[in-house]
Amino acid sequence: MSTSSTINTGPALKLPEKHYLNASYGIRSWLLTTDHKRIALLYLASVTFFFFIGGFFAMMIRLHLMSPYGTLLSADTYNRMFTMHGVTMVFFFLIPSIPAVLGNFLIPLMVGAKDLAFPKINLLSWYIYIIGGSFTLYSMMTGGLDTGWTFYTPLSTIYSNSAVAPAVVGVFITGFSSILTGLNFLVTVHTMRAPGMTWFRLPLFVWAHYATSVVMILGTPVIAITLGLAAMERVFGLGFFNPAMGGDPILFQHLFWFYSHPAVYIMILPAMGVISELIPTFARKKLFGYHFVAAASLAIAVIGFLVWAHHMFLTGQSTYAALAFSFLTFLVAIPSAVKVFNWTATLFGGSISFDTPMLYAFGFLGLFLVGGLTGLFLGCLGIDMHVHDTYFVVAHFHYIMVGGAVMGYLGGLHFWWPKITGRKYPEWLARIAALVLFVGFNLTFFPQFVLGYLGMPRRYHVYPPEFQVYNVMSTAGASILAVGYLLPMIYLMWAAFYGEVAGNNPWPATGLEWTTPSPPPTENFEVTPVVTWEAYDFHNRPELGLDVLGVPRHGGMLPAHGDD
Amino acid sequence: MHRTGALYGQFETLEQQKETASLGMWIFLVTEVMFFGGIMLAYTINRHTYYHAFAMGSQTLSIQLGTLNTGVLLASSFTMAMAVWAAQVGKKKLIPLFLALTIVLGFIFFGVKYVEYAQKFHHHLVPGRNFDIAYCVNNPSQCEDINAKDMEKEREELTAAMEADPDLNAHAQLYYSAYFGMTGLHALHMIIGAGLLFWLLRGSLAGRFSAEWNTPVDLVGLYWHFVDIVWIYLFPLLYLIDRHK
Amino acid sequence: MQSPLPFFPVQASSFAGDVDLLFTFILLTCLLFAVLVTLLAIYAAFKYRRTSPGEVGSTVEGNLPLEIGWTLIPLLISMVMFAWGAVVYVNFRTAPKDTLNIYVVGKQWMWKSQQPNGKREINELHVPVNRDIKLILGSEDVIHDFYVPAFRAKMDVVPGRYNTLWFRPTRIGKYHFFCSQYCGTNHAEMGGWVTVMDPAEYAAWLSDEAGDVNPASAGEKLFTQLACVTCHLGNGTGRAPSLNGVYGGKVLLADGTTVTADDAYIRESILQPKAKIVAGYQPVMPTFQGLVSEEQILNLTAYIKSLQSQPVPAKGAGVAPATTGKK
Amino acid sequence: MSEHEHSEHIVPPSLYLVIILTLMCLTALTVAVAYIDLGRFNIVAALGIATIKATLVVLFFMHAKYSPKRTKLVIFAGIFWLIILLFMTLSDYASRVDYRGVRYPMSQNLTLTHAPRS
Repeated sequence: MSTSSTINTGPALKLPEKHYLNASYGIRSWLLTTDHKRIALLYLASVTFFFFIGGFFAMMIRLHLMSPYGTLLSADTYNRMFTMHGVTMVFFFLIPSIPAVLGNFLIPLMVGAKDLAFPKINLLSWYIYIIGGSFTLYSMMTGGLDTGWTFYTPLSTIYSNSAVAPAVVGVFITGFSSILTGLNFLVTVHTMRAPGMTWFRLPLFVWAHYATSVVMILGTPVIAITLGLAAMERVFGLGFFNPAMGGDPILFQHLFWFYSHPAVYIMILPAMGVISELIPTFARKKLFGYHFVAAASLAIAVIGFLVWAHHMFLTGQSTYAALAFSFLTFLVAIPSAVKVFNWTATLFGGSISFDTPMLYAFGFLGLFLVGGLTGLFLGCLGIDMHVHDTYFVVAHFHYIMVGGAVMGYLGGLHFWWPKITGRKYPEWLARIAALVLFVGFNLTFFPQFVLGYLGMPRRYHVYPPEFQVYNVMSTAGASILAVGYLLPMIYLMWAAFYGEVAGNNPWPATGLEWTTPSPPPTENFEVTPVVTWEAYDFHNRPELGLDVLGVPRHGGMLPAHGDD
Repeated sequence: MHRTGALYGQFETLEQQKETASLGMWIFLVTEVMFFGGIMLAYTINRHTYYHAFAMGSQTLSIQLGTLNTGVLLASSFTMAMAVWAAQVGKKKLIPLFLALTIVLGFIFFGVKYVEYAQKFHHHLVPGRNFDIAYCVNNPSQCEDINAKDMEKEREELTAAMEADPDLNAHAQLYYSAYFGMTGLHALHMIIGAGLLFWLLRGSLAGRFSAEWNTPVDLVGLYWHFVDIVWIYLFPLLYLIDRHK
Repeated sequence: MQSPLPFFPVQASSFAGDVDLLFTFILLTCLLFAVLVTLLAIYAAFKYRRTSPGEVGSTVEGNLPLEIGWTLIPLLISMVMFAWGAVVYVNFRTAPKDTLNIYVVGKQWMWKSQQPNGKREINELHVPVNRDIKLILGSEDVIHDFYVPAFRAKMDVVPGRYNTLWFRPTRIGKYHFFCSQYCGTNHAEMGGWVTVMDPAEYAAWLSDEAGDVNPASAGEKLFTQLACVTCHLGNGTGRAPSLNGVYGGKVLLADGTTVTADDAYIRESILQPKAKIVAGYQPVMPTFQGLVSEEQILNLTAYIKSLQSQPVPAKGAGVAPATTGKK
Repeated sequence: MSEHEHSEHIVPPSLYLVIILTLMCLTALTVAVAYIDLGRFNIVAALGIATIKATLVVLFFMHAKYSPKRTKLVIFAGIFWLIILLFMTLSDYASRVDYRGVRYPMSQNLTLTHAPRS
């Protein structure tokens, strides 16, 4: 038994001779690839591109809001900025980020398959994404879009004179990319698992993606038809959402949120999946309550579909419907809480290290806690009547989507970067970046809770001067945050080419993906793996080279019922 | 991934491959259900709100053509099922025959649909500036394809509907929005289906499908039946509102 | 009194106290959970930090009672939050009986309000203190939202329908109101001030500036212009029912049901006259959809309302005891 | 690994023939029923017959009757979610008893409780 943390990584580590990155060369080999790992990298490049476009818009918004009098941008420009920020970040970054990059790369590896069930469809989904993205970019360059990312009618269908149609068509098209990704994941998890990989041996990352895929499959078609109808209404004069023809704008909101609320779970569930991998790995302990965490993912996916009209409490919706939707909203909070408790409990009795991915996991825990708990305020009818459509909402969903989903995404990227590229990133720089992100994020968004409760509505390009203090704080935080995002991009890129060679299993971790070389060969495994262990079991895996015979740690909280 | 015979590289066995493909198709069909679900919801709410306009709109459709098309499409579903059967039992000569029959029936459907659409254009029943639910009643000379008896009936119904809903013209446009939206979307699916059938036909003439390997026939069959099911619902929803009057 | 870093806005309506109290309750409960989880995580992170590179954690896998506990306890607490929130919200959505009604119309990008006596304002709203106020909200174009942070109350203003927002101001002063549903270019500038006044001052303010047109008299003019008067004769002998005393009463319809003649009913009757036919009359009235603006409908409504005190003719049709009629 | 619970089931053509004839009869029936005034049950009858027809197509033409449980779960999920979409949205429309504009006659006969009276 070795006592070094680089147990599997002797001094003379080398990359494998043949792996998916050098299996073939040239643009064609990338653009026509059906290898899920390469497609994941295509997605990585494209979502990063959209992330920085969206980030640019965010920066403009924050700079503009330093002053209450709106001196930097005109009203129209500002409206375009926040709309395009929302559209890019939601549809072109957050929704594809973890599933299409990490999920695509890892799900076949984690279940022990050679590829996803439908590799060509996987490639097709990337092309669809790119085509949808092109439409949206085209709309941005030809007049932009000023309807808000929610496309509320009749503003979007009749009154807006910006380039709504191409943007809507772009989002419509991209929806199919999301559907195909979800379809591929579902089928893969069902039919492509390696021998011995039973449902309850699956890593929770896979469970989370399974739940996410369910949401993608069942929700996305609805937004597609809704945006399709809205586009037809704008172009051909159909009337479903047009009050002048007897249509109902509230119907649009119902249909829109039927997808767009569950879409939040498309963003956060995969991040939860990442965290469920990071915490056991860096605490070297099975995840506390595996079955409950897996069930919580499914519960979130199902109950998440029953709460959409809590975005519409103040539209004149029926009071009875509002009561029902508020009730269900509180129900959906419970599985998230269960997950947080289980992650925290996992720490007890663990052997915790503070490698960068674990710092992101801690960051996620803190930020998701704030984001989740503030969701209770918004789901509560008596408070929503005050804070709805104010900065309170803005702060809340940024805590979930940025504090939660993006922290999870970055944590996952760091964690699997050695697997993806075969090389390590500079550890200390990465830890500093994680810290900068955490501080910058809180400074940016926490003041917005206060702003919201004070009554500053969202989507304002000018505001009463009494709100300025908090806005300046927020802008200051945003500049720190920007540094926090640039840093990882730079050093991860650097590490991909020049980083120290990582070895097959540098952390070490227990998943199947770590049993194959880094980077993996095109067919993932040299022989079909046979799984004989539970997820996150460090004790029965002698090949990890851990000190299982040393003094065992105590459970810490309560006696265990599942000792093995 | 490389392909060995009919087996794609990512799979271990043909059985696994077949199950995977079939599951994928079913999941895809579920997304289609939700896709049509959105427009069904818009239809339901508007039908409930503007019942008179929707009933009036329904009267202007030809129930004969609608029923004919329903029969044609059901028959095509039958021939499709037979094509799948022929593939399953390996009757290689029967596969292209049944596929061709399915295509022919599909095209009869298109033909009838074309007649109906053309009539609606002609009768100013396409949503937009020129929409006029009373066009034929006011300009009988322009609508000679409607016989005098039907025209008289339509005039009575229109008068009654106008009484009930003075904003009938706007609301009837909502009916026609639903009509063209739903049947258009359905027709789009049919066109895609027909394309797939041609592709299958080529494959079957080349003798590519056998009792051992017929997944494409099976999957396109599922898709075609789904399109049929959509029509099974569209028919009563669009053609049969308030016919008893 | 305003601190440089304020946290709560001024409380100026009867809702404000309720909402703030509920907010404080949820805030404290959440803080308790957040602090607990954070402290536990920090404690565990230090207590169980890795001490040797090959070290592994314990073999604990879970604990059923614990799982049940931390599912049920949050569930119970959240149900308290739900119920409390529901009480506040139902109160907010249920206007009391005797309210002072003010019409507010939103359009890109201004607010027009009209007091009961017809006094109009733009981007201003004057209300008396300690009186139940109900705003009847309509939109001429897109969806807006009328929001007064100091009252802790907002409501969307949706084209094609009326929403209402009621509140009871409790504190004299001037407060911001905003449009809080994004409505296009100048969304941020679509706001103004609510002035809460002493009732006496309010009364004085109301009777001030006689230049404003009374909506009832504007409505009366329209009533003649649009030829409503040719059928809706005051003595009940016309082709359409007399409108004297109709407002606020019950109307018997041809299908045997009754309906209350309120603003929504009148609006519907103008735009879709055949939707509800008064018993004893023929559906002969044409629709005025597209012929009258939202504002004109409000004026007509005000005029019909002013007929409330007029004598009801014997031949009124409709319900026997009630004052009835249908235009 | 995948559950090898079914080997391909082949439906005999005679059964297909029975099904298609039933479908044709049901089509005739639904047209006939449309000409009878059943009041509010017209729509129930129309959708009921359509559902029977759709079920026959799914079970036999699409072989769902002989498919693995997994397929049935997928079908069930699709129907269930469609019901969520329709039912929960309609619940809002059906229960809007607040101050209304001209829409939603489904609650037309409900008296507004707070008619303004100054």
